[in-house]
Amino acid sequence: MRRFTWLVPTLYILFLMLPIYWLLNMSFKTTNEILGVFTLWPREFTLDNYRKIFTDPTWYNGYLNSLSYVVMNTVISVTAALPAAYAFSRYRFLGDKHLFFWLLTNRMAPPAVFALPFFQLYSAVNLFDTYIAVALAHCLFNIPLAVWILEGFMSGVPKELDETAYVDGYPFWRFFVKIFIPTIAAGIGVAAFFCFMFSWVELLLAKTLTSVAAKPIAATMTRTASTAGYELGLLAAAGTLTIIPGAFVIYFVRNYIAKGFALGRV
Amino acid sequence: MATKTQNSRAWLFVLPVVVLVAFNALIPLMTVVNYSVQETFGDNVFFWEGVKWFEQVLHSERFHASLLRQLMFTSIILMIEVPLGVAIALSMPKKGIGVSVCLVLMALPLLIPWNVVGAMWNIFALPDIGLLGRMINGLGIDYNFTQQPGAAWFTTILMDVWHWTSLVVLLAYAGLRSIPDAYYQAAKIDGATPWAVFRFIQLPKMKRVLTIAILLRFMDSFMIYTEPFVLTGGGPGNTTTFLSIDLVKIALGQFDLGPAAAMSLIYFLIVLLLCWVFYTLMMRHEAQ
Amino acid sequence: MTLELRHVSKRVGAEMYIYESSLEFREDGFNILLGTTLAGKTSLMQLMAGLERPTSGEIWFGGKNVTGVSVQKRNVSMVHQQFINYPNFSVFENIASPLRVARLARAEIDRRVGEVSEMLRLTPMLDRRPSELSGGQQQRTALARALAKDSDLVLLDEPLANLDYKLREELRDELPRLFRDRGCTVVYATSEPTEALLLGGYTATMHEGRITQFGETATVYRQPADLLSAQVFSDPPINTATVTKQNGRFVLSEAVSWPVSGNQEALRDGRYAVAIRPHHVTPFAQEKNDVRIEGRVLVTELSGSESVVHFDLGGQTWISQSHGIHAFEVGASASFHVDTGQCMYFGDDNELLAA
Amino acid sequence: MSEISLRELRHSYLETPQADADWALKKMSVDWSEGGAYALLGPSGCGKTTLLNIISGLLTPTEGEVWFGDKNVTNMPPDQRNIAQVFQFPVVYDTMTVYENLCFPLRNRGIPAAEVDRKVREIAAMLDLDEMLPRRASGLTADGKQKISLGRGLVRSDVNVIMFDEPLTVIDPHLKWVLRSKLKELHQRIGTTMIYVTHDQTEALTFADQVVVMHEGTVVQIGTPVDLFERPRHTFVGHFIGSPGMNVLPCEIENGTPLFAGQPIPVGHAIAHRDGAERLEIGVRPEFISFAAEGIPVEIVKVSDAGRYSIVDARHGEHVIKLLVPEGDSLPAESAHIHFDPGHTQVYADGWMVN
Repeated sequence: MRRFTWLVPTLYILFLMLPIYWLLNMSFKTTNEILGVFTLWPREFTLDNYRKIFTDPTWYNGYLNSLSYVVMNTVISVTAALPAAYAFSRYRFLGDKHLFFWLLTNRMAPPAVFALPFFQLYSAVNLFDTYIAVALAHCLFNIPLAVWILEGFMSGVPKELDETAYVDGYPFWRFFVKIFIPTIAAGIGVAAFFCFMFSWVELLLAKTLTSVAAKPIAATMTRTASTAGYELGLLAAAGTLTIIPGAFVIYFVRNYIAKGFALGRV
Repeated sequence: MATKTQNSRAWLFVLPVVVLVAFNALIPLMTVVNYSVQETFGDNVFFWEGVKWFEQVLHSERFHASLLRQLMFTSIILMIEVPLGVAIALSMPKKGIGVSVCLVLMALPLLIPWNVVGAMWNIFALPDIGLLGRMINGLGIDYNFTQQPGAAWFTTILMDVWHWTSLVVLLAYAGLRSIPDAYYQAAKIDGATPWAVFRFIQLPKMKRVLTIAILLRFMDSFMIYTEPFVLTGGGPGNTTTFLSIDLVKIALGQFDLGPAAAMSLIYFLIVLLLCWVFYTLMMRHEAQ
Repeated sequence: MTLELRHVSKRVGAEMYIYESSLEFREDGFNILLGTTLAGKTSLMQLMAGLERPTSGEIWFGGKNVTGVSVQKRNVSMVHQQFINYPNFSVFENIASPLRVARLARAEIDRRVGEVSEMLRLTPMLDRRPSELSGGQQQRTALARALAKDSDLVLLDEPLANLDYKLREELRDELPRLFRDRGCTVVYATSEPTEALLLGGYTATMHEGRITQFGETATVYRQPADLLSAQVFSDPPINTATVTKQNGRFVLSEAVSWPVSGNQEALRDGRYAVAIRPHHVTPFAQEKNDVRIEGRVLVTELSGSESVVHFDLGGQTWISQSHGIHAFEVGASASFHVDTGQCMYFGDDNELLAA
Repeated sequence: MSEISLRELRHSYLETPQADADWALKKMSVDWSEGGAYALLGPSGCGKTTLLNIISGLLTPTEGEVWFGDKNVTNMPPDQRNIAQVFQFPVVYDTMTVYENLCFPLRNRGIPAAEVDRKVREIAAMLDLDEMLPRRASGLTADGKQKISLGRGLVRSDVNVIMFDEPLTVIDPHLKWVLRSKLKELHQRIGTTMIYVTHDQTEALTFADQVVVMHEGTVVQIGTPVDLFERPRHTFVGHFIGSPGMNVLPCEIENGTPLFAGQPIPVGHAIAHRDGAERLEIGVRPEFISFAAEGIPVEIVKVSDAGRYSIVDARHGEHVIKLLVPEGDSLPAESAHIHFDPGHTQVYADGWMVN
């Protein structure tokens, strides 16, 4: 029986790959072929869809916009989460437990509920349609996540390391930056990965908070789908391209991902 | 003093996080509360309405229907994804290159923007140009998710399983990896059956991560919006109109701000309450 | 510079970590804190280092009150039981780190690191990361960092506890030599009485957050102030029983009694606790002051050079430790000989009355 | 229960071992007799855990066979070998009560409920676990958990051998005594073959009737604690066992008598001159050296008071010789002469004892 255990993950991965293959397949087809005949692989292989995306500024700007706010959010989330996670893992202070729970509840707020108030809030502070607006908004659910993951990693570092450094004469911030952060580099990688991922896949808030200048790629796609009729090949190519950054990031942190989940408290 | 140090300055460390999250959480929440007790006819003119909207929403059959649909959807996907994820994690390779390959490929669906997931499945499942649609119809089953409620549910659930099972797999796998070899060796020596190993070693050790998995899947599926909206648009009819979709329809489509806000709050409170119950149960368990 | 604790105590929440204690440490030898795992050794060290503030009392160092001075400004070093090194630094950088923080000149840093790494035989691994070293080498690195800093106060918190037994022996031999003539106060925590004895110097016995005695190590060992100190400073555990003094004799049981001698004569008649170390209870006759007792054998442990026999004496477990091989059958009754000249007598408050 | 024999065993973790160093276990044949208490002693990395796992069946040896009585079990999985093993870190089934934990190995083997209950209660009584039986196993302290692991091994009456892999690592120092004695007592009561793996000589020597000393994948000596102590077959055994270890000093052989520092050292029997050997040494334990009116002239460099005895470091030329002086004996002035007990002085050629 042991001999066939590999079958389960293999079948599962096959199931995961099918829709992605279909997307990829379609992205290399012409619109005529997609709508005309049913084919398992492109008969009239074309790169036109991709060419269009890489030459049309409305398309490639969408990517750049998305990447910009995602990176911004990742940096903000991880930077803010680092000292907070340290406090949760090392100190006891008034209200620490409640604060932790409150932070987590923000992951539970349905974005659909808050879309409109968010629009009003960011319009009010004159940040509507800027990268920073989306980056800040995504902090709502990414910061709690980052705190949670980092706290897990930090709790794995013995408290005696901190003590040794203080005894050696390191002021807190110097210790934190020079010794502590490198020690939990893997945790930072994992936290950054998850922030990147959730910011990248989220659309509702990103779409609500932008109109032109900071419009994310995913929003560009929906608009295309509705206005330009069904340019399915183009849509498929754009969709395919959205998978790439994530795949790239996950490759770098693959060895730590399992660990990132196993640690951490609730 | 193995325990943590008492330190009131720790608040300074937490401050940036609190400010950032509070800015995003409290202000919009207050806005919603504000709307929920007022009536508007546009032009920023509001009238105090008290709990009228709450009563209206709580008695509305439409709300009941979408809440019921939501609960059904969430329970179904939990019942599928959790056991399936655990089963896959159990059969995954323990070491070697296979681990990396599995992890990277399995995490892929998690990294795709949610509307792309919806669009992708829409294309994939269409009866005329989609691979899945073609395959099912090829089996002699009449399948068209844009027309048949059953097919629409099936497709939505299949899409969610496709999208999120990997999260459970990753978590369960991480839990499994943290079990020291000595446990398996001891079980071997004690003559435990594979089922006993699962029941008494693997499952208890995975309990923590599985709770997290269930919690995350519960929250995310309860708040699901983008994917089913892009896939089915809530149709056919209202058959796949889940809470969030319904809410956005009311808030943006009909611009009924008051009822929408009241509904939002009720919705938020439901999620919060269920999570709180979950969290306290877990904390109590850990304290034991 | 001398380190002095003045009425220091530490409480966290409702829990008392250190009860009010006063102590003046010595510079002419190791100051050993001896006690079991939860005796409060680490807590006391954290107070001395300045990592924690005492709930009450003051800490004086070199004639100055340093109670509120932060750890960074105190010029102390500390070595923990776990091998603590900065994982992202090389061995060289690990040793040099306190000097870099103190902004010493590069040449001076090179000289000092070179010197201590030579002393601790770390010179060949200066370029490696701590994770590439064996446990013994990691702990040597931690010790080297403490030495290189040349601080006024060195705190060693069970530094050898996690090492293999032979390595422990080797380092224990080296340690007092390394810190000799450095003019610093060294405080060393351990849970092993033998280690305390071999390191010499001065010993403070600790029990559940209290310092029970402080003095020269050999003195504390041979003249415990009270029963607790004697128990803390005995491995294997010290044998205890209740005796009654009457008619010029100590009576343990109907069959066992021995005459009072020396300063014991001043004791009033009555009940006393008697304690005697296992190696003064032997399976063979003692040269002097021999008294025979009968016990039921529970376990015999033969270690090649000596025999350790656990036996039951009137409901209490006693231990006999002796040179040579003496095998006993489990459950059998056997006789042991007590050198009553080595007995210690304690009063109602468990304070030592006579020896 | 049956005798266990390892025949021509050899093991490597590599696919194609070539050099000598590729073998984690070098070729060995060892017999373990029924009902014996064995210790497997050696420093970390000497191959003792590998050997243990081969006996338990968690590992299949590259070469050679494992026999339990008259059955070749080399390729048999652990559950069919009827063995029990206690691991370094306690393994308990968290969700079960203490009682259920102890039942587990019996229930898995389909033993009738009444029999299970009787057996479990009997073992629980032996381990002082009776009161904890209804409690959840996850809430216990480390030593409580380790007792459960122990109990799971002991409940089965059919086991061929119980193996302990450094079982006291996580136990608090002052509790080690208790648990170690308990183990010894249990062995004396139930008489199952036990193999105890450790790097701590005290644990090994006090527990075992026969100690197997390993060094770099080889068994260097199997013997009683007395053998290891009085006649170490290899200088490694002499060094590793005993605290402090054996003094090993270079020597020459002349007319059948070893010479150290120009003085003949009587060893009780004649030694043939060895031309082939690269290294000739004499070994004598600190316990067997005494001060004498004449003998090897030495200078006393250090005296450490260990309570029951003092360790004296005496220097002759560039060699430091350690000797033990019992408590109360007087020490000579700075320069003195020492004498080696001829019955306990051995000659070693290239590390191995010369008969």
